[in-house]
Amino acid sequence: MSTPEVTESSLRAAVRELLAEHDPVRTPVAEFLGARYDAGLAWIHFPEGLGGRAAPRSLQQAVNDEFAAAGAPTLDPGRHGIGLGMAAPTLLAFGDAEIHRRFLRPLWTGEEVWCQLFSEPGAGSDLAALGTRAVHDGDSWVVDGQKVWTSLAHEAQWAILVTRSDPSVPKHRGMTYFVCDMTAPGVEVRPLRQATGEAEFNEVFLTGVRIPDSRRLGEVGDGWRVAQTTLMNERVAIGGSAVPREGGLIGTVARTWRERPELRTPGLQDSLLRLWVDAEAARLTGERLRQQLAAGQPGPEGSAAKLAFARLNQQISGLELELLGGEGLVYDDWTFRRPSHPSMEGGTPGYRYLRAKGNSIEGGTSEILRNIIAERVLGLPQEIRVDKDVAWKDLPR
Amino acid sequence: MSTPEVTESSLRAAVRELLAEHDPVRTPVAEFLGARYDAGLAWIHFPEGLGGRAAPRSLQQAVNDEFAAAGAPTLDPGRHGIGLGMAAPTLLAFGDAEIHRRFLRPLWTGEEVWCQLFSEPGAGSDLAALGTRAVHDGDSWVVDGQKVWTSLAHEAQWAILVTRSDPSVPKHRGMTYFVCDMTAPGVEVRPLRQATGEAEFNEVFLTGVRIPDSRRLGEVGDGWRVAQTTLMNERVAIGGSAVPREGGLIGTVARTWRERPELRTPGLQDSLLRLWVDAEAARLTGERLRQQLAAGQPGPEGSAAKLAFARLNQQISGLELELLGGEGLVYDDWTFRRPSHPSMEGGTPGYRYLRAKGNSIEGGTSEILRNIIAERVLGLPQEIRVDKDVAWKDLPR
Amino acid sequence: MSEPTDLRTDLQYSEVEQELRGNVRALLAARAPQAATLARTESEQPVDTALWRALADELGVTGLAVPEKWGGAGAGWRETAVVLEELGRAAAPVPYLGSAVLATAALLAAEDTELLPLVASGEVVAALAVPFAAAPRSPFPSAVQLRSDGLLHGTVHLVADARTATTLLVPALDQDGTPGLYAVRDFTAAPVVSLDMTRPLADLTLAGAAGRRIASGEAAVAALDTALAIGAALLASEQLGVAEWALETTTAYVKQRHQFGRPVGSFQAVKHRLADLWVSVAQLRAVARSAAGAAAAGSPDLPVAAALAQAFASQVTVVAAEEAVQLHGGTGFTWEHPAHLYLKRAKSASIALGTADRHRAALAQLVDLTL
Amino acid sequence: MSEPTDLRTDLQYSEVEQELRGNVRALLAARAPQAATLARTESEQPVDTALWRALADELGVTGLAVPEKWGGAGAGWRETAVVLEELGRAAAPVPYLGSAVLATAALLAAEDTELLPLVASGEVVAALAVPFAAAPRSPFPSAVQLRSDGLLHGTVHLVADARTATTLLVPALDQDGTPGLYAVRDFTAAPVVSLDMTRPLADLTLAGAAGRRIASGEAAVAALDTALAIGAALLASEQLGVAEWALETTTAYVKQRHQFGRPVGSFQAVKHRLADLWVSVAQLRAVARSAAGAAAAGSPDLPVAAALAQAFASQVTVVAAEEAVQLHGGTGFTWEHPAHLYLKRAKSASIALGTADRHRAALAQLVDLTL
Repeated sequence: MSTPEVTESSLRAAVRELLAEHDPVRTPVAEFLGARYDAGLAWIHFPEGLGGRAAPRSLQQAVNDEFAAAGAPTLDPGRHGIGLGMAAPTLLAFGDAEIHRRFLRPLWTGEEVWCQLFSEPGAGSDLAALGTRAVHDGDSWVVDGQKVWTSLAHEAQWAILVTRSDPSVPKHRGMTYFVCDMTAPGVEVRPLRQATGEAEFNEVFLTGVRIPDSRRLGEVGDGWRVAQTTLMNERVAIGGSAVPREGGLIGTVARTWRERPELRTPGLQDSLLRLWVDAEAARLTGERLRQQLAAGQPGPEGSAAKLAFARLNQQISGLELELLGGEGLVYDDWTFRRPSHPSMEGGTPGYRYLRAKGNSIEGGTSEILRNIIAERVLGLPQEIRVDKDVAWKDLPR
Repeated sequence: MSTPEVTESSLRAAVRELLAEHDPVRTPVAEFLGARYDAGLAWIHFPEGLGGRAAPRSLQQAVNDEFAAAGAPTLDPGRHGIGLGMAAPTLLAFGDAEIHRRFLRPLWTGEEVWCQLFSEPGAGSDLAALGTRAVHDGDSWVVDGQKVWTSLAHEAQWAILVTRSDPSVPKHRGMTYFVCDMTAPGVEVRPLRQATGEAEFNEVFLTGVRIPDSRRLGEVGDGWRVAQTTLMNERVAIGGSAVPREGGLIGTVARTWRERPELRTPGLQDSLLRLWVDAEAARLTGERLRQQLAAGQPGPEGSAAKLAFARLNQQISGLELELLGGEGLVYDDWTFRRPSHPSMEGGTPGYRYLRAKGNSIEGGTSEILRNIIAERVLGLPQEIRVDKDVAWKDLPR
Repeated sequence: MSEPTDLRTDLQYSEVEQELRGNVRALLAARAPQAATLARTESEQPVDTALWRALADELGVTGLAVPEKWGGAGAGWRETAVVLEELGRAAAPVPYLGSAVLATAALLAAEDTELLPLVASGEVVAALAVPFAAAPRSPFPSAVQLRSDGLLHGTVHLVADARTATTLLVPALDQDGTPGLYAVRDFTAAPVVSLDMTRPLADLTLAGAAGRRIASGEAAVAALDTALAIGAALLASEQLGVAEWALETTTAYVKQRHQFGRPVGSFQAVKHRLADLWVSVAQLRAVARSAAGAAAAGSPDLPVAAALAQAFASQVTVVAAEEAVQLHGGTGFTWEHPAHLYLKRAKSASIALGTADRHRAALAQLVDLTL
Repeated sequence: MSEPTDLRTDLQYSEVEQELRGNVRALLAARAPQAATLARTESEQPVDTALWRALADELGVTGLAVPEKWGGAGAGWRETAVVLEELGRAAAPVPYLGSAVLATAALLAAEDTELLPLVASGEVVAALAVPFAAAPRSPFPSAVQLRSDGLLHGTVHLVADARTATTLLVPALDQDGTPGLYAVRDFTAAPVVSLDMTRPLADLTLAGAAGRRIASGEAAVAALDTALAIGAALLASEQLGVAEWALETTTAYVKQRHQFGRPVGSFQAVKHRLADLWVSVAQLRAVARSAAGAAAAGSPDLPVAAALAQAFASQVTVVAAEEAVQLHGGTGFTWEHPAHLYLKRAKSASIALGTADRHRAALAQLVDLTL
């Protein structure tokens, strides 16, 4: 798969060469990242000319470490995670040369922001039920429908979009996948307010949006397979970075415990210790997963990590309010707002409690993750499917 | 439904009259109970001549209270519960006059013990999958098969038995229900040893057992409906008696806590208090159910009570071993034995821990009880059935 | 170990109670639909005073626990608990718990015949000036003092239902440290941004306020403690209503919501979770009825019943509301869907009048399971 | 707060470890099938001494943790942990934990070159004479005393793996109260009916026994504590094996067992429970690897890693064994099915070397979450 001459040391040398030519601190970010792309040191497993050098993926960490040690800039994952983690691998796998040329570089440099138009009000866990219609018209498509839970839709220039192109065949077979211009006429983005009072997400209404056929990814009707590539990359992305002990929410509550002796009771201590143990177990499991991935053995533990993370966040933030007692009865601000960087640790305890409720819904509900583990890892029988052989238009809703 | 002249006071008067004629303490038990039967004061809602007087069931408690106050004898529910609780209502509902005459009185007086031949190795939760064959032969039936988890089989004279009489129709339609003579040739009872080391239950092998057609209950092929009557009465029977606070296993552990201060830790205290709360909640719920039943409003809470009871017993007995620490590492005796009166409270902590594991399996698994609550109480859709329209003989096993 | 006074406490609902429930439910459905309640939380008037007047004038339920001779309906705490169930089920933004339960219980204990008729009629909304997190059997508060000027000075934080109250019942210490309970009309209530948007809290300031003493010494201590115990006992009924809403709404939703061509409620994992929740809610019903019964009977078992009720209700109701959010999927996490109102109510109520942890610790003392 | 020494502790299995696992698993499958183990529990020889000899002589795994210079295999505690995983998975009735872990760790700490080669070779089965429930960081035991006759006197209850031991390592106090650790060959071991039938306990009596002192004073205290900490850390690997058996056997069973015309494992509630269990077992694997790594490295983080391992493993493994019984239905409750052997092993192991509660209390001290 890889050219034999690519080794960790040759890569490190290439990085140092680039760093010598482009001061990582003084060069403007987009320019520096552009140079990194052009040197094939962006995604090293990508082809030459597209930010990579067809090198083994397992060597990426060494490249990243080398750049990090030099203080080189990286993109904010909150703003560019969808582009880097989900759009880029899909564009590479299913786009033609023109797509590659047009989109990968500005995505990598951060000049263009991406969002993901997948979920719909009627298609959440069951993404394949989606109903946003795409109708072929000349050498373009006309798209009508509604998407929901779209992060970054109000900041993005581009979207990856899955549509229903043929309602008369079973649902997995009639989908088509596009790159959608978020500035095109007919794209309307509305904030979606959530239980915390703020709106991290959006609803996106698509009304007669025209997309050239040249922006299609994969074959007509093959959108489900393309979307699976996107989602597989999402799951791999989770749980990838080393976390120190007490690195997550448990650290926040542990600090409160240490600083506020007046709040302590024997019963709450037992609850805190149980969660400390669970959090440390989850941390070590994430670390084991990280080591596995680094050793090139991606396992199914990604779903498990997300499941555990959601449950822990919910339990810990719930305990935090109980520990705080009366102080847990207050909130900071219900006013509608659009945070650009929602952060659990940065919020108030009440915010954390509410926001954590979304952790077991967003990016795959805990129920769906349990199905995945049961079926793909344990090999238990699939749910009885009543929707496999029914035309999408005839499905009960 | 009831003759207007039956009132609580007329019933109490009738009891007192009987007591005046039959000394409740000195009369032999079977004789006293026979007199109670003959006076129509056994099951007061049964017809006259069959131990009752067609009175409202809600007045039974007053009759029982009156007898209890006089110190009148009752049968041991461990030995006669199946007869009184399950066989009797089924015999009444589906037996003819000859069946009624032959069986109800000696069942009530305790002269004859009954057992229940329902579960099979391949038909546990899915009772309707049972395969014990009954073949019509002249004016009798020939039965072959194996039953399992049969309490009292080694002490019983009679059994209620469900068989497969027609394997060529879907499973719920080809069953037939009998009264089976446990002393008949071809009935072999073997003890079934369980995790505790003892054998409370039996396997029963039926080999060419002949049963007269006159001992059939209900129509040929209608055994499922008859069995439902039996099982409904089983569920009503559970949770029927008032329990004082700390009446169950929680009382045992609470006493250990009080008597053994050296075992106490803050963490174990929290666990104990949580279980104390849950146990008291379950107790009050049982009491509310008891009041509802007394007021003639049987609800679906019986399944809930059994679910809660099983979970509590398991959690409490588990905590007990942890509380005891090193002492929890020992057992009393693994020797094979056949207890006639297994009792959770009477055993050792290790016995309780192991025996409680059976609570969520015997008499309907907790999984089946959750299905019942979900479907019959909450009205959620039934599981997708793949076995409804398939002949029993063609079902996958 | 303490024993319940009467093993046969009636845990059912009487016909009168069921009729009362029907009336309250109908009124709330007509006057306090959830969309209006949600909109109200961001208005100038988060508390629905018109609804309060309707509960008082049309249904006469603000004085259920007050004897007729003192201007009430002469019913009792069991009937009051039924009203709370319905208010919880509607997440209704009215000061019922504060005025008709906490303040009324204090006034009844103090036998204050001056205020009782006004509070019973709903004409006066009263609030007990203690932090909403205060548990029964706590030390008598020292946040407010009666100074040498004969006036009350102090601040009480995070008081429930005080925003629309015109009269406070203030526990305060005089200069000798003697506890007293004072009726006060001169105070300021500063709104607090509250987690429970349908029961906004307030910080109260008494800057030299005249107070009428309605109880003193041991009587004041007892009145406050009884009020908190009855409040804790009856809050469980409000929590029951919240849990019932969560269970019923979620059950209805999963029957109708389809994914994978099937109702979500046909998936067994969902069914079993809702079955478990139904079991818990059925248990909470028995526990709440028992607690209301103990309050109604003035039972010596009230401290146990109240602690049990809060230890149990706080767990079950939070789980119910959390399951509602989860099983509604993304929908349940939106601002537009009412689930979050109930989640916030459930979590706040789990802290109100003492956390579950606090009540378990109380039980340890009461039933002799100490360390 | 203490920090793990090395954030990058290797939590994987090496190729050598996987090969070792394969060899042990094959031996156990051939020599210790579950039916034989079950039958053995009611025989005169509940411990399988032939299997022990095979582990020692054929695989050479009884001295994995002992350096080659002292007669061992010169591997370490990580490799020992892999053997424990397999022994747990087989519920094998051999004194490996007692001799190759607890006693060996004490001998290594005391650098007793006399006994180490004999124990490493498996020729001598040694046992650490402390109650099996003893946790690390406990006070030094006073059950045995060195009297003026220069001999050891005392009784130690419920000692694991002592039934077939020929040498004990006995913590004892001398007449000044100075702690010592003694090697003792003259003792009686009275069998105890044990909950875990595959690891029978014994009560030990030393009625004036000669002992060779292998450590004294602080060194004895440290040797005992290190042995218990390493024992607790490594027991988690045995527990992992038990949990893996439970998960895998149950998963296989529900695929094959049909009810309602479907595999039981096609019901979503069953699927989700097994998925949750799989998550827990995967976490336990990371925790157990971390603890074995800390033991192997002699890390200052060992006390935390060991307490974490026991606090976590004791919960997960018991749940795994309990789920195995439940999801096997009636079958799993029978004597003939091996599930009960694992249930008993899991519950006993959850108490062994300190309960989860005890280890959480230790963590509170170690990571500064005290009351």
